[in-house]
Amino acid sequence: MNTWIYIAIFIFLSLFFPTLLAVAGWFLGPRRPNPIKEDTYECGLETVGETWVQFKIQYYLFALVFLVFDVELVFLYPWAVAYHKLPLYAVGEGVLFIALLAAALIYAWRKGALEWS
Amino acid sequence: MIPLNWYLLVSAALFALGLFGVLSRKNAVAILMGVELMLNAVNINLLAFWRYRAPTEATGLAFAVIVFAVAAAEVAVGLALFIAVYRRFKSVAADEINLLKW
Amino acid sequence: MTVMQIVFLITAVVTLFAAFRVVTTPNMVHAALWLIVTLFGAAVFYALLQANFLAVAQVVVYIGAIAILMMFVIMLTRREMRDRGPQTGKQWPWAAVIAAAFFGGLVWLGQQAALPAAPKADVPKDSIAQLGQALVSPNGFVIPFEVASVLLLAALIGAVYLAWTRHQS
Amino acid sequence: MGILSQPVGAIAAWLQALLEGWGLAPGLTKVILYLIGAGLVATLVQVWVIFLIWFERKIIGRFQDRLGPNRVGPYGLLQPFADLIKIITKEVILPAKADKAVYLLGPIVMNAGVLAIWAVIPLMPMVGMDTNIAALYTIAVGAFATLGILMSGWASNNKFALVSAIRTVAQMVAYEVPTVLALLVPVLLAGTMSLHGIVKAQHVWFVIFAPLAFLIYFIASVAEVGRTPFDLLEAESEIVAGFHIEYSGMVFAIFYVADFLHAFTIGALAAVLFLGGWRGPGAEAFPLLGVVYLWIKAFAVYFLVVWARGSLPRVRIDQMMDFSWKFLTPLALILLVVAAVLDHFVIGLGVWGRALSHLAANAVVAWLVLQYLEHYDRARARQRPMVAQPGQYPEARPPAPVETSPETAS
Repeated sequence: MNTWIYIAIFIFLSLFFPTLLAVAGWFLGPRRPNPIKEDTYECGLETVGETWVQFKIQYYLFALVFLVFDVELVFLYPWAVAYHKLPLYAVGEGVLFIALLAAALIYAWRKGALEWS
Repeated sequence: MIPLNWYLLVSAALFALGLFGVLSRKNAVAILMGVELMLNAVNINLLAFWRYRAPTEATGLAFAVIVFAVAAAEVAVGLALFIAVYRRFKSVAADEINLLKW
Repeated sequence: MTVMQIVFLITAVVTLFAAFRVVTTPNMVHAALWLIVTLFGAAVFYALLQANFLAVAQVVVYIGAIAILMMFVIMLTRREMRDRGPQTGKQWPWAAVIAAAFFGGLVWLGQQAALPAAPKADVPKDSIAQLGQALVSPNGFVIPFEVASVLLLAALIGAVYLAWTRHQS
Repeated sequence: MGILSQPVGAIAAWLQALLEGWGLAPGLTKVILYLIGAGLVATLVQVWVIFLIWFERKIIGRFQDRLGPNRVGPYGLLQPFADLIKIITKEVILPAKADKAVYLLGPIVMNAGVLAIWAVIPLMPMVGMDTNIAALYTIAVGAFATLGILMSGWASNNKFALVSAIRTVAQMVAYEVPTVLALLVPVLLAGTMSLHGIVKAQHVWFVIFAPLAFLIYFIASVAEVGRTPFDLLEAESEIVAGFHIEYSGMVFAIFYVADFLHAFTIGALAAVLFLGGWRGPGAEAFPLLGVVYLWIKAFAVYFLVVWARGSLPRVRIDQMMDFSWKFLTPLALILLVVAAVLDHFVIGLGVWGRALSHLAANAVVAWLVLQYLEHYDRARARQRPMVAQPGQYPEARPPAPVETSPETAS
């Protein structure tokens, strides 16, 4: 439990420091707002329409492959920690797991999901 | 020490909120968020029982990790479905997608 | 009332409030951000339960990947930044009734069982190594372990197939 | 327990006795001690950034044949303070269309995601929290940095900011996969996720066990931070300045600080995971030396990052994505399998035997990869010759006749 207390304190502090900076900037800096200054910055042009967001499907696919990898890696970490206590066939099971992961990567690659354009 | 039923209460409340989200939301992504809440409630429940009943075995942990995998698979396929639906109907509002309704 | 209990209550209040905002806020990106708060609250619960590995894995998987993926999809499937109109269907009172009834039923069920007030034993120091061994031991979870991998592979194939059409690009 | 062999332990024990002497409960004393410890580490690291900014500007200046800052103070050492004073007196502009709360939370979350990594870094023997999930914790905390970027990009309500944020996040998640995979190798070799345990297991530095994993970890981390050559998120010519266009004053400075801190943090992490952390002659007996060793190693890696920034051009986004998904990730998978299978057979060989067999395996993998790359390159060259073949391109058109307008003609 002690580690978590320390980590909680540390996370609290690491949120606190930047907040302090922001608050300092807020109070020490001048505040003279005007509509032009607060407008959306676009190299002097006025923005057209809403911040129209219609992204390429590509971004979703990258995030998707990432999600699958991330979850599988969560499985692999306990395996790696227990590694020295495992018999050879258990290591083989881990390798099979990695092979399935590689299969996922190869599928996404072949399908063209990893191409940018 | 925290009694076990506190955890159960919180997870029940979380599950009920997730259920409410699933039943009441229009946007399909929001419905999926409700499902995520329910899955998390289940995981809190699993780990609470693991901690109080069998902390020396890894069973509860293994269960929870597998719930992670299921949640990830569900999100991946669910969101892909929404994207496919969005492409077809230009909307992800669950009540507007009613081709199969009648 | 010990310190642990106070921490628990604060976490519970924050988590449930965030969960409430997830299901009620009309702005979808805000809903996703509140979802992240809820997920982080769940990670704190795992930490309180001394499931250290699960607490961190929760952050890695849910906040690092699932929430990001959801925000991507929200931004992908919407033409405007802000949502117009209510995001809750007309059926919401019924949904509230059902959810409340469900919650009541769960609470009632919880009252019936004799639940331990304190854990039987401490979590062993090497619980992660134990988990690792259990995941690959034939007497443990080797089948779910490999099936999880196959499941994720299938999910990836399905999702890529659904979302990706060549003529789109 | 002498002050030299256990400096922190001795001071902590003295403080604890002092505080308990004032009649505080032991639990509260512990919390206060933790607060002091965490506060010291966090402040030290945050203040260290001031030096890093000066160092990087100076070094980059030298790389570009300039002097770098040299006006304020000796060698320009006080330049960052001048910048600090300047930026503190700048206005913090809140864009009218921004989502105010998320807009302000974004940089804070991002900075916290970088700073919180230091909670688990073992600064010297016995210092820095020893937790059995530390390695994964560093990844988990990194998720918040990603989140902060997405939050600030979205909340700015600016097209460029949003596009940049989405791009950055795609880049960060792409390079997180090789990072996590490369991180698995030291975890596997040490058999623990505790960073203290990993340092203790490095009788021989893991960089000798797994040079390729170190390289992957280093490259992928640099890309995750978004340093040159992977700094597409702030490609000035394409997307104005990146996800922080709408930020100004001190709130912008938070991003700036987080950037430098992140670069140094990956240096520290690489030092801990692969370069032996606080290990060095005499570090066990005099833990304070351990901090010095760790700092030197972290600084060396940081210098590599700056060096890359000074010498490499920016890559294209499709090249960058391909590099992660099609090169680093498969290679990291192969290395993981090689390490896992090999270590099972060589574990009995003693430290150096094990290290050298891993090194040999790495060399074989590296050779095979180079062969494959060469083969791939040749195949591509055959498909698409670099020299234009006759008839490959249409005849160059003759230059269009210069039209003379009647005004100039007359």
